[in-house]
Amino acid sequence: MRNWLFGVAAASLIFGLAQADKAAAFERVGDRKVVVFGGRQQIPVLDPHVRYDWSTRMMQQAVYDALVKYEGNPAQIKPWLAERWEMSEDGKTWTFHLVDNAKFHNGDPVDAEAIRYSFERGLKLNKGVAWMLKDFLDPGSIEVVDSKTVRFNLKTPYSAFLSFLPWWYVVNPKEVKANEVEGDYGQKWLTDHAAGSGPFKLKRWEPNVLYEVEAVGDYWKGWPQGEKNRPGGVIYRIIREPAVQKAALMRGEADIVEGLTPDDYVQIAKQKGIAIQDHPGMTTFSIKFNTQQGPTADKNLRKAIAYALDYNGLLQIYNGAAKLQTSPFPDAIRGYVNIPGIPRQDLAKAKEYLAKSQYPNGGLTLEYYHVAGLEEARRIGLLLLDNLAPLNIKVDLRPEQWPNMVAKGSKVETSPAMTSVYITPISTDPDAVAYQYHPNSYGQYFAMSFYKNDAVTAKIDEARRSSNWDARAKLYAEIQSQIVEDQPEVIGMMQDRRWAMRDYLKGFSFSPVRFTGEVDLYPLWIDAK
Amino acid sequence: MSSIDMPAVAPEIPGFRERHASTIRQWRLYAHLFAGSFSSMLGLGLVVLFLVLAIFGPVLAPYPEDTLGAVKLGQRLLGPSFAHPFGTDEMGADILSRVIVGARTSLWIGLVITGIGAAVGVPLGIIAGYKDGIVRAVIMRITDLFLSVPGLALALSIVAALGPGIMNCVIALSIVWWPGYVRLVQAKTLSVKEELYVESARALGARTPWILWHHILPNCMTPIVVKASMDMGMAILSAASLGFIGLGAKPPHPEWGAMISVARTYMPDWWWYSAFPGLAIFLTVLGFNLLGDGLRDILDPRSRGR
Amino acid sequence: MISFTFRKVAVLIGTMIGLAALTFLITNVAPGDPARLVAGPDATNDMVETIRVEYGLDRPLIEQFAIYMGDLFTGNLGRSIVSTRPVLDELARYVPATLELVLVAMALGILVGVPFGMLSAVYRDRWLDQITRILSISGVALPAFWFGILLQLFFAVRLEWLPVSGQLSLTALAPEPITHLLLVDTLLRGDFETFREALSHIILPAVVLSFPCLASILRVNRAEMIEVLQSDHVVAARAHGISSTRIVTIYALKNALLPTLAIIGLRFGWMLGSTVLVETVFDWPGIGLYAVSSALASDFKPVIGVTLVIGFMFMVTNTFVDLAYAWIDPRLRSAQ
Amino acid sequence: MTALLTIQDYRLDIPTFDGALKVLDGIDLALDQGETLGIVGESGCGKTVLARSILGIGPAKGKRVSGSMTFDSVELDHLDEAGWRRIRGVKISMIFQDPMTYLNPLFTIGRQLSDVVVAHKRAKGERLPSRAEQRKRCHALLDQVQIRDFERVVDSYPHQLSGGMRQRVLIAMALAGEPQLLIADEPTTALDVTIQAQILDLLRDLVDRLGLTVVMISHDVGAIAAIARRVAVMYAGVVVEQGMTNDILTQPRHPYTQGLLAALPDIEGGHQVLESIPGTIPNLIHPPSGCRFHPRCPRATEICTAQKPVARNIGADHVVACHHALD
Repeated sequence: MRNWLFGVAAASLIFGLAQADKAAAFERVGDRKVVVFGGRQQIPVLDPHVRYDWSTRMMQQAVYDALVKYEGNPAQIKPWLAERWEMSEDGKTWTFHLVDNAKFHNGDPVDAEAIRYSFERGLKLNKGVAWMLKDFLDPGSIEVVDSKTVRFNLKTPYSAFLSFLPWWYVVNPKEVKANEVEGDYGQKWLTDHAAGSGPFKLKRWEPNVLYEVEAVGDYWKGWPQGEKNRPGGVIYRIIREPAVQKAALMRGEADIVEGLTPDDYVQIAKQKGIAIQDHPGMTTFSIKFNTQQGPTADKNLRKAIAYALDYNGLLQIYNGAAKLQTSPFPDAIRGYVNIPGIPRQDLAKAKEYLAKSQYPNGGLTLEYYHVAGLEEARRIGLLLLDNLAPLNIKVDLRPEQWPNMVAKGSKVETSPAMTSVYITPISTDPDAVAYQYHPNSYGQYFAMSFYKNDAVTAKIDEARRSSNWDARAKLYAEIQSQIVEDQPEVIGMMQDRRWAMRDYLKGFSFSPVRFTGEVDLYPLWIDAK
Repeated sequence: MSSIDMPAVAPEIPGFRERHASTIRQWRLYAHLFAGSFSSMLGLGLVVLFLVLAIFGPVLAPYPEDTLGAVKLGQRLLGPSFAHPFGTDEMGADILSRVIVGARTSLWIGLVITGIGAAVGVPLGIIAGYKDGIVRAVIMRITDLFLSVPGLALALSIVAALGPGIMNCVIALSIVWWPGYVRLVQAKTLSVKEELYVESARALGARTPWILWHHILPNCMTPIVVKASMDMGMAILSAASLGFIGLGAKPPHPEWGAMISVARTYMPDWWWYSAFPGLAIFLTVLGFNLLGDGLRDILDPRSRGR
Repeated sequence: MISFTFRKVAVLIGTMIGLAALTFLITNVAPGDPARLVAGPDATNDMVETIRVEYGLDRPLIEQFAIYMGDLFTGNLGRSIVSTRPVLDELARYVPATLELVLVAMALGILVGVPFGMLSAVYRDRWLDQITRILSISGVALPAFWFGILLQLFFAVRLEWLPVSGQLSLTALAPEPITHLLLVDTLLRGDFETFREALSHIILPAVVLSFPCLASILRVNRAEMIEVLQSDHVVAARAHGISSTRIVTIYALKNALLPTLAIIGLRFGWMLGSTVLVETVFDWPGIGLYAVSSALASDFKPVIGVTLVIGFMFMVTNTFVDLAYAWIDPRLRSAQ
Repeated sequence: MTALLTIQDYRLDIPTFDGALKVLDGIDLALDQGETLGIVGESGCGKTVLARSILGIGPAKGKRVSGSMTFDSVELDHLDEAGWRRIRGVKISMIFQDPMTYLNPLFTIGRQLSDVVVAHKRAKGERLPSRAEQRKRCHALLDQVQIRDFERVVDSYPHQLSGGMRQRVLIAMALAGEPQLLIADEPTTALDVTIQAQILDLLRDLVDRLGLTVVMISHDVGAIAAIARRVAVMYAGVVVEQGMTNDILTQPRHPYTQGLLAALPDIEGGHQVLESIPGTIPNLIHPPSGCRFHPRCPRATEICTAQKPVARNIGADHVVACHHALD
């Protein structure tokens, strides 16, 4: 009887074991290799006029084209659907001439009407990218001159106009209209379908799992890596755990991953067959003070905190893969100037400023909000907590969900004393950064300081209307030094953009204007048998 | 007070041992049965160890400042060594110290959740068991509503709405914890209510609160004690689970679940970071479960083997 | 029987309504603003307002509640603000994956838990029993998320026996759905390669999910076996010369299965709750993962939807357990 | 001629937390082929433990301290699982007290009965019967215990039958293996009075017809008298008196037997039986010294507390263990 019973037990154990799964080197479709990107963030909505974030825009860039495209480091605007363009004398009229051979995936030509419709759609939906242009461009003010020429008539001159156009993707109006439901401009359909002209077209769309795009063999602009080398497609696979991302990369189940911890990059770089992409980025980290309410309305207190922070600690938290800011503007922004005397850790100075403040002996507790789950922000909070102890200032670390944090920061009454934010300027034009300090931005997450300096406001307004670069550059230099003086935030550092990838992945092209994590999938290819 | 007549002391009161002979025998029997079970003793040992850590934690921790958020970036992510038996974390803090001090947080979590659960659930259960009609119907309907969906799923939505943080975790888990006690106590009350001595007490005109306090509650104590012991562990585990999802304790407060939530990104190269807090959760929950299991074995005569 | 069914359905509907109301209120106590999240980091206030209006979030809470409850009766669970899709469609996509995972885990729990519970009872207080006892209590005490990562690192990363996560490897295509359960569909379509794929992917998450359930089943089955083995009819069967093996595996087991069934029903619901952890660790595209990612984005319509689905599945399971009870126990059958 | 069943100086302890229960204290019994022996005594006197020990299904924690049981020259105490399988049901069989709890509630009567039939065939090393044969055999067995509506009973579950029917089924099961020795443990106690008589009639009829060797256990002297030719009286784990039923009923020699018989009219209520004897059954962890009955015995003297009385022959086949046996 015992033997029999043990038999049952053994059988039930063996039941659980299946055959070993062999690790695949890389995925293939037919004889073409497929690039696998392992990312942590999902892509819920693909519609280019509704939503964007790094993962979404990476896919949008893959399946859609825009009039122009950012490429290279430093980022430059390259002609794309538009082969050339002109700006009128007064800076209010822009005319774009389209290439002849561009066509949508279904074969329709990309014509001026498609451009007009796409911009009108983006503005009318008033979602996603709309904010970039809606103050300057009315939906009805885009003219189709002829089938290959389109003209934009701005309300006021806007020097940064061109710098936003790479993010305005062009959809095929015929397809979108065919799939319109109750006048929704095809929003429902475009959520998980595409009507683009880009180098890839959608193949599989499994929300929360993976998104696969297939290379367009006869892409109108050709393939930079050559027809022979171009991949069969790209799979964007969602892998939420960094440990699993690493494992997938090591096993070759993913060819490139993003979002590992700083320590992971150091560790994984030592592995054979792994290459690290490490580039100075444009994303700034700062700790925004509420400059209008609470203790941090006191400029001397803000200065004291800024001088107490261990800036080298910031770099250490990133294992050195970061660069301290020397201005509120990131280095890659046009018109950036180095501001001398920007605060660095100096306890004597910190105490000096504290003594001048309304809290000469400290004895207060300040909240520090960060996005729940953002590791580095949490660690910087710990660092701050440690650094402010000598000033007898306590720090209350508050992890919070992003939407809730933004909601808090949208009103001056509820905006926390200190909030850590990462900001990636959407373009390389200085206005994209400077406008954060304009009262019109109040309510936005990057304006949680509720910074108010009328002189600065006036200069920002003046600079964005001027089309004379030299005049603008001078204004921006003044703006930068005034912001450092007013200390509406702890001006922190710019973290490097990093990806870990297999060394057989070629064609990686970095451009600082893209978001952290975002990669231009178009030139990638796999160089292996 | 002084006006109360003290009963005259009888000249020959039998000794304590004689008077309480049956009680003493009962307890000796419990002790004997308990000590005879390896797993129960293991549970007791683990729980005692946990309590010692919770009470004396800050004294025992080798680097107490590390539990308050000291930053020592020079010694980040060191492996286990003599100076740091459990290694150090990403801020250079000693993991052993944080695990030790984390015991107090966990004890607090377990006590509060179990305590609130019992404090709300037991009275409701007794009332639902003792009263008929609409009162019972209402209480049990609401209880069933809460029990119709797994607690963790419900707690998740509550914390998600309230926002992350240990306090919110505790609130959420307390909200989903009490119905279990209502069910347990209501069933027990229903059966005790029918017992002869309760019937006779009622016939003799005892008031309801008196009956509830003197007859019903003591009879419900055994299952409550067993459940509470198990729940201590499960509450700690649930809070750690929420911590893992990213809804747990806020830094620099050492809490095991939150530590793992951070540490999981450091797997597998810095295994010690997640291994030791994980082990601490595991052993604590194991301890309370073994203890509860052992208690049930000896307190519930039905399952007693001898 | 008809009144019995009717009562069940009435309770089900009542509970669903209660659950919907409960979760709706719970998730709306805090001032989370999902509209801001989906509007994007740079959106201006009026753009956020556009989205609020589109999703009715600008209306008073009581009105939102009335609308939601009204829609519920037409089977409309609202729209996810993150994905813009109807929650019902999304659930239809994610439920089968969860169901499959839970069913496999449950099968594992029963197939291991019942025999070991039996063995433990037969060899009571011997070493096998002591080890089983500690192991089974460990099963309940193990933090599922931690255990899952450990297994992942060991079996997938170190030994490379099993895939790390997901439901299928990247280029494997799921067959045309019949039942929407991957393992069943691949078999029905005769696609054994994909079946093997799917099986190797489901093992680790199923093991992690089944562990606490296995432990409970084992413990209950052991306790019941011990009681049944001491019962009169087992004594009688032994006296009549029926072999111990037959007594244990047929006579006593059937009796012990009744309480075990109850715990299986209970644990089924519990497992559905644990999917929020296990699916997160293993990137399993089911409702648990859906609930977590929605909750973290303050997107509450999906969270309510998942709660309703879990509650629904839980109640259906309990109905099945009731039926199984009657099937096993003739006394209940004739009582109806 | 050697006896079919011999029990010699059998002592059994059951260890508990408070100490060992000395349940059986030196039992000596012998039973010849074809004999019918009744064992009578109060509940808790150890008669059921004794009967079950014969079949190796005594208390799980019970420990034999000394003595032996031999059946048909087989040492019962040294049997393993396989050895028991050749005894249980086919050589020694048992009828139980409460037919409700002794039948498995989840299986049909037919299933349980044919399982027993199959088990016996296997134990005897014979060819296993086919389904039809099993059914035929079940039919015959139920017929033997005077169950006429075979078709209904065979597909019924225990709860669907009356107490008397269930007991008949249990008897049929016990007889299925054509055992040499039948142990009947309180076969009528749990039944209605009218049914009791029917079952006793059936049993007596079967004993006569099949020439069974029987050990019948009961606290009901009347039931014993109806079946058993010889009787043994047990008190607190000791056989105090044994002999021919007639002799003992008419001429009890042990004070305890006398008390037992004095209570005879009170046949229905098990517990009131011994009200005529003052005191209660002793604590078996610390049993009274000497004669275990002495604290309740009207004739007790000093010797009774000091010395355990030895069983002695006081007539033809009449043994008593008492220092002051009645005349």
